[in-house]
Amino acid sequence: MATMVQAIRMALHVGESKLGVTDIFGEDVGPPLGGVFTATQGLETTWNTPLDERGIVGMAIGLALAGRKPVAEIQFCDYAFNTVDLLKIAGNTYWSSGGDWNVPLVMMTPVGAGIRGSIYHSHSFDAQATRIPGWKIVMPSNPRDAYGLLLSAIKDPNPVMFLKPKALLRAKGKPGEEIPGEPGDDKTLSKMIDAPLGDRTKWRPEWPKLEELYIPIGKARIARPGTQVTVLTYGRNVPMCVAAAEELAADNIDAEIVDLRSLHPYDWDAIKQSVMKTNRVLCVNEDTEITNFGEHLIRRIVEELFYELHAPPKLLAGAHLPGIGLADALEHASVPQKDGIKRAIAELAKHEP
Amino acid sequence: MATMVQAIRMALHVGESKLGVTDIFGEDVGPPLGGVFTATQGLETTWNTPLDERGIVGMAIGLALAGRKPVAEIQFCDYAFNTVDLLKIAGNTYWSSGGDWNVPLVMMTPVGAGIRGSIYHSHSFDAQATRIPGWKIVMPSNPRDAYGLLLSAIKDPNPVMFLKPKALLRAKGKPGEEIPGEPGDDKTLSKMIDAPLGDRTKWRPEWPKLEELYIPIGKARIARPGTQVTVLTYGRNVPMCVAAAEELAADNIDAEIVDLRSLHPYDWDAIKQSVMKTNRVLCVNEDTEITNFGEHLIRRIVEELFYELHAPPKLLAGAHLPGIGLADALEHASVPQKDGIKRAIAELAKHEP
Amino acid sequence: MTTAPPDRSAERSPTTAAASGGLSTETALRLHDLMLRSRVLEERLITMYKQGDGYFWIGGPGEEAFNVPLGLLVDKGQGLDHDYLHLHYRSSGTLLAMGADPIDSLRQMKNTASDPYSKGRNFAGHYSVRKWNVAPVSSPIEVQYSIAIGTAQAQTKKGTKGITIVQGGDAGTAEGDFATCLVWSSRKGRELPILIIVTNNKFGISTPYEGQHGESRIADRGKAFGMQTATIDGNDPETSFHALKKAIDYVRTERKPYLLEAMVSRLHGHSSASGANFVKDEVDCLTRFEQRLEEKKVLSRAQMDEMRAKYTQEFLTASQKVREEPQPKAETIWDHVFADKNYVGGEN
Amino acid sequence: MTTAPPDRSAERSPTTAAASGGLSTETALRLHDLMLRSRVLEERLITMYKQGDGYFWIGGPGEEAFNVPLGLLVDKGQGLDHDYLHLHYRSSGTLLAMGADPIDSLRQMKNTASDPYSKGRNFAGHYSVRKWNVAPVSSPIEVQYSIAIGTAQAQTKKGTKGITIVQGGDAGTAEGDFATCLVWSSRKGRELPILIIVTNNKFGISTPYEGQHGESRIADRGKAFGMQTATIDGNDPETSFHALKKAIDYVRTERKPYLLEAMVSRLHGHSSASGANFVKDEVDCLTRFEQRLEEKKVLSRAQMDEMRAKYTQEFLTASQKVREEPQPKAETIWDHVFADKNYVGGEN
Ligand SMILES: Cc1ncc(C[n+]2csc(CCOP(=O)(O)OP(=O)(O)O)c2C)c(N)n1
Ligand SMILES: Cc1ncc(C[n+]2csc(CCOP(=O)(O)OP(=O)(O)O)c2C)c(N)n1
Ligand SMILES: [Mg+2]
Ligand SMILES: [Mg+2]
Repeated sequence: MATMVQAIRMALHVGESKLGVTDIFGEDVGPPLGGVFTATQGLETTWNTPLDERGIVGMAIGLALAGRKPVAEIQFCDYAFNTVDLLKIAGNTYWSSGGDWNVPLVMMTPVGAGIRGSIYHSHSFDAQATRIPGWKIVMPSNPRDAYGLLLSAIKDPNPVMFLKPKALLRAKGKPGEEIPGEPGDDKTLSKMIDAPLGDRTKWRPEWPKLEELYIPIGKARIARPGTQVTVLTYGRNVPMCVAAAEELAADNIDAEIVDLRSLHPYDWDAIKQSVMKTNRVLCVNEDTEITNFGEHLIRRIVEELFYELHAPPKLLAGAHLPGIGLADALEHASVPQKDGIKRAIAELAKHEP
Repeated sequence: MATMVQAIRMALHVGESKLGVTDIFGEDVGPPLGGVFTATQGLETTWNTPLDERGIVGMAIGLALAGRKPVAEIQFCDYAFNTVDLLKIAGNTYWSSGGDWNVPLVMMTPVGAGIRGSIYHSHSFDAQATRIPGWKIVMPSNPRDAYGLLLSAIKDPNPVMFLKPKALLRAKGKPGEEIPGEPGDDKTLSKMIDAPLGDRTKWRPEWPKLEELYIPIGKARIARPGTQVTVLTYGRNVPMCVAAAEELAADNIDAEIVDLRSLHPYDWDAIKQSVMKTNRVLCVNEDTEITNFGEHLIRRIVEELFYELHAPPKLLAGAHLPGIGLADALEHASVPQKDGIKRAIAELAKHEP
Repeated sequence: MTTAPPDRSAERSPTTAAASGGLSTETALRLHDLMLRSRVLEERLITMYKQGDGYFWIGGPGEEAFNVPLGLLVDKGQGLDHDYLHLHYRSSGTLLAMGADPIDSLRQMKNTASDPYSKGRNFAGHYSVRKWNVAPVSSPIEVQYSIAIGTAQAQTKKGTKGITIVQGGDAGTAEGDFATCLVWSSRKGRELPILIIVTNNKFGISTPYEGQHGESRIADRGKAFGMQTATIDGNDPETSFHALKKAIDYVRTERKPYLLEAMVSRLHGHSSASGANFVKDEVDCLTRFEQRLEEKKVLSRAQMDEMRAKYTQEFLTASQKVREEPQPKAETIWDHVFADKNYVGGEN
Repeated sequence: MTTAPPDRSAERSPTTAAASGGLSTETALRLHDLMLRSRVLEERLITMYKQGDGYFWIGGPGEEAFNVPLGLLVDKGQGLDHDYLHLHYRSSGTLLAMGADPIDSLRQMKNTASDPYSKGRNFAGHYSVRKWNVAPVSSPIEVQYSIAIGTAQAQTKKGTKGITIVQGGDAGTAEGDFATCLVWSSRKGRELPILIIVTNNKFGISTPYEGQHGESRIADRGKAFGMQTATIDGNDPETSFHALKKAIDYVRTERKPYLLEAMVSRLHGHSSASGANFVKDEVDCLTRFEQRLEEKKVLSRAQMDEMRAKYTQEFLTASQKVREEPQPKAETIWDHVFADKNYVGGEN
């Protein structure tokens, strides 16, 4: 089964061979490296940019205006914060011009903690991203969703941000999460599409016969059905929440894990349906906890579903700190971990109204 | 009585003459203009920067590291979004260096709508600012608070963001909101400290004998006491909410308006006390409503005070749109207005649990 | 009011004798007509502002001698085969020269629903014309320089004859985006077909050029990058015409960047925020050009006065019309948040 | 392990005869000692990474011939009267030359609570030494160039002899912050006393210099701003020493910017992310310098081997010690969010 990074690479291949992707670019995105996480190895339209994130975003906007279909990468989302004004422009151009110019670009960037990335390779971007109107924002939690969401992002006529959960990039899909067309065997796939170590000048990938798969933007996925507590999450926290829920099942606590997949627009129907069923909500994400996207979800839930709630809704998010420290204990204490998630779910489940 | 912009100017005068402020700078901050809103006229340490917000923030950080006390202006907060990474550095340097280097700077910037500023002179910055740990953030709603908060900001050894509510800059204080030392008569004050039209090369201000006044960072103010609904707000929305509450008083609806003044750290004690009394909460601000600071407040309130609430807490904020349009109807429909605030308070007050 | 797009054949092959320096009489007349029209248009916009028919004015009086030739020389059209324009908020001369209907500027000033550039959302002078490759003017200074490299890159890849033109002010070159444009457009072996224009009026709002620049000439910044550069008197339409022609031809043919700095005037101050009153101590390119035309007997003072009166009346009438046009409705704020089709990609 | 700060008198007044080109024997020996020490330190850090005693390595092997002289020539101290340093993550040579204790680098590598630079929070090579005006190294590329103008401005205003020194890589000059530094430091009549260094190793991670630059020399970008500039062989300690001395003297005396580009090597690739293995096809400044010292009979191969063995052992022992030191506790994440005193302002 493909890893998430292979899934992304395959989606980009489909993008450039079938869906009109013309430029895949960013720092170290082209040969010889093919991206710091190998997401862009072996593709046809990749190129290396100058070390200038503002140029990368500007270039993407310009290419999009010119009717091309760019996929731009910011090497780590930690380095996208000098481009927020340009991201806002990408998001407001269609609106500001009264519907004259749409801006069909995809920006992808690795996000989140979990790899001991220290202060500048551990940032989340979901809260910042959801503050930029005019963008669609997606974040997969498994290879198949990564593939299907990226294809949808490429097809969309609007700017779409594709947030790559760094800690899951090397994780494989579970049975049932196959990418249509990928060879069954991991080693076969790796041989076909992973660049060899050493000299790569003569290497060419051999792409499997992939089928198109579109995960619609705006549709959540029930990662684990349950009846007692709704957990709203995405990205790296999804497998963590599922694992927490599985462990709690032994204690007869039955949590439903909703993988939002799209942060904007998000799937309000799915959220509402789950909350109406469980009457208890936990939001889990890694971004810092003041002015956090999970707080938006909670606000909307209390505004619209207040009387459905049998317990105070809860947020488990990153500590409100200037950074994530390198040492194990520091990183652990800064972003949600499985144990904390278990505790929070259990508390909610046991809460007596 | 001084206007808010005069109050800011007087605070900066006290800052540079008594509190060690060494550099007040930004685009058009120095002579001849003294700021696009006249906030920096007649001061001693002002200077004009190149048109480069990144340079302005970088300069401020560097001056601060060198032990000086800079007050940097970003001409409109709309133009601060290309500096978010640098603002993050200002906020994380003390923490990242393990307590080695603090960064004592003040950044001030006009925020908000209300002057038909169209897409790029109507932005709010409160949500963005509260997402940058390591900063203190204040926002006055009247001249006296502006004066006292700015003096506290200058004294603070940390980066402090002073958000100037654009639409209130020319508004005068109400009785009881005097700045200690200001002359009683508006015309006298204007003659003393407002630069004349035309040639200013020979003009020097005559500063009143001002006393120091420190509004502590982190302390809210009850702008209007009330018993039935708590309204948590700041900046431009404070007078609007007070006016709404006054009008509602005729209908026997008694709202308490809490002017937060400090957004970080914010006055949780005051919030809690008010909510425990009224059991109903409305948050009002102008920033876009997804991942909004008011959502943080609501999240914390539901987490900690769920069973105190007799009605679903509500947020009244800016529409989640890429911009604020120029035409009256567009601006009006994009950010909270008095009528909408009245309606929201009334609904909360009348809500039957 | 509909205005036929200007006849452009004359400028391309100047056959008639030079009437004003190196310009053919036809070109000189065409330039004058458009310069005058844009001046009168800006005056009308300022009047509208002063009379409360708009909240803010910013525009290009003082840049006509440069901006009008630019509009005439552009290869106008839609898509990669034509030129892309990334302009700033002083570009009405360029737009009129390209054939924009002046009433649309009044509509944007009055923020009517009929404003074709932004539907009553944006300030005056914030043009957007997709059918002519005029990218939306956006208020933040200098970002157009980071965006323009993208349309130029698209043109390189497709191998068209189209080029990209980006324009902004002097003070704005302090932003990193200006450097981004220089860096990305000059990469060896990957040069972009882009004309980088700086309209230097020696001011950024209230801040004079002096004291803010280490460069004697902004254009010099291109030299380290191996770029062709020039600094010209942008107050002279003839100089501007020829310099622009040379620069555009170079970029179109060589597919390489060119940095052109034009010294211009700011005749009504920065914007309505600084009063928008006429500033006497700057060169007025229109007055100077009219004097020359009079001296060379191309036009008489009376003829020019008559033209001015005609345009003044035309725009007054137009502004009265615009005043009656409906304002956008509140609920339209929700229009155009997301596109349902890829318009720039050719869908319709 | 405590290391006495290096004796610096020798470098200031080179009295003895030139042992290696234009350097006194004492200086040559001092440089060699420090270059070797920093090389062995980096090797130890890489070994630590490879053995799992750290999560990430980045550092300066290949830059010693430039960075060591820089550390020796700096006016070290606290406050405006001394030099401010805004370095990047390859600066261990500079820090060791200034007298930093190498064990502290191991502590940061191992992210121990005792790490004096960041308390176990930041990656290796991210120095911060307020008592020596070494501003915190921050991972984002190039931001130090926008920040450095502030310390330089403070020095101008106070009229001290202190200067500001900022350093970063070649690829990073594409960021707008590099241009910000050039613009702000060269304003006519407002020049800043700043030495702007670019350490050009011809790579940004995997991306070669070629194809990313229109400038033949990065230093040329200073010329339009009227700056003194130079591009030097940073692999040669003698050249580096003299070029740095000249540049620092100029900035200190003239109170004006100077842009210095040093060509250096990247001997272990970009970082541990690219394997951190020794790269054979780059010039090794240490090998080259040692050959010269041997030829000139300043040091014998045996002596140098012995020194290397000694330092290797010293740092191995140090790393064993560091391995025993406690990791930061979880609750320390809340330390140092806000300062209670203005330390940089002199409070204590
Ligand atoms: C990024 C940004 N910062 C600040 C402003 C506010 N502002 C508007 S125009 C202007 C001066 C621009 O000067 P220049 O670039 O020389 O252009 P000019 O207006 O003189 O044509 C400033 C500071 C802005 N619009 N955008
Ligand atoms: C703003 C920013 N963008 C991207 C990165 C990721 N990154 C780390 S080092 C590096 C290459 C730097 O190259 P250069 O400036 O030449 O310095 P060198 O490492 O070669 O000394 C990149 C892209 C970063 N740290 N900061
Ligand atoms: Mg200008
Ligand atoms: Mg490099």
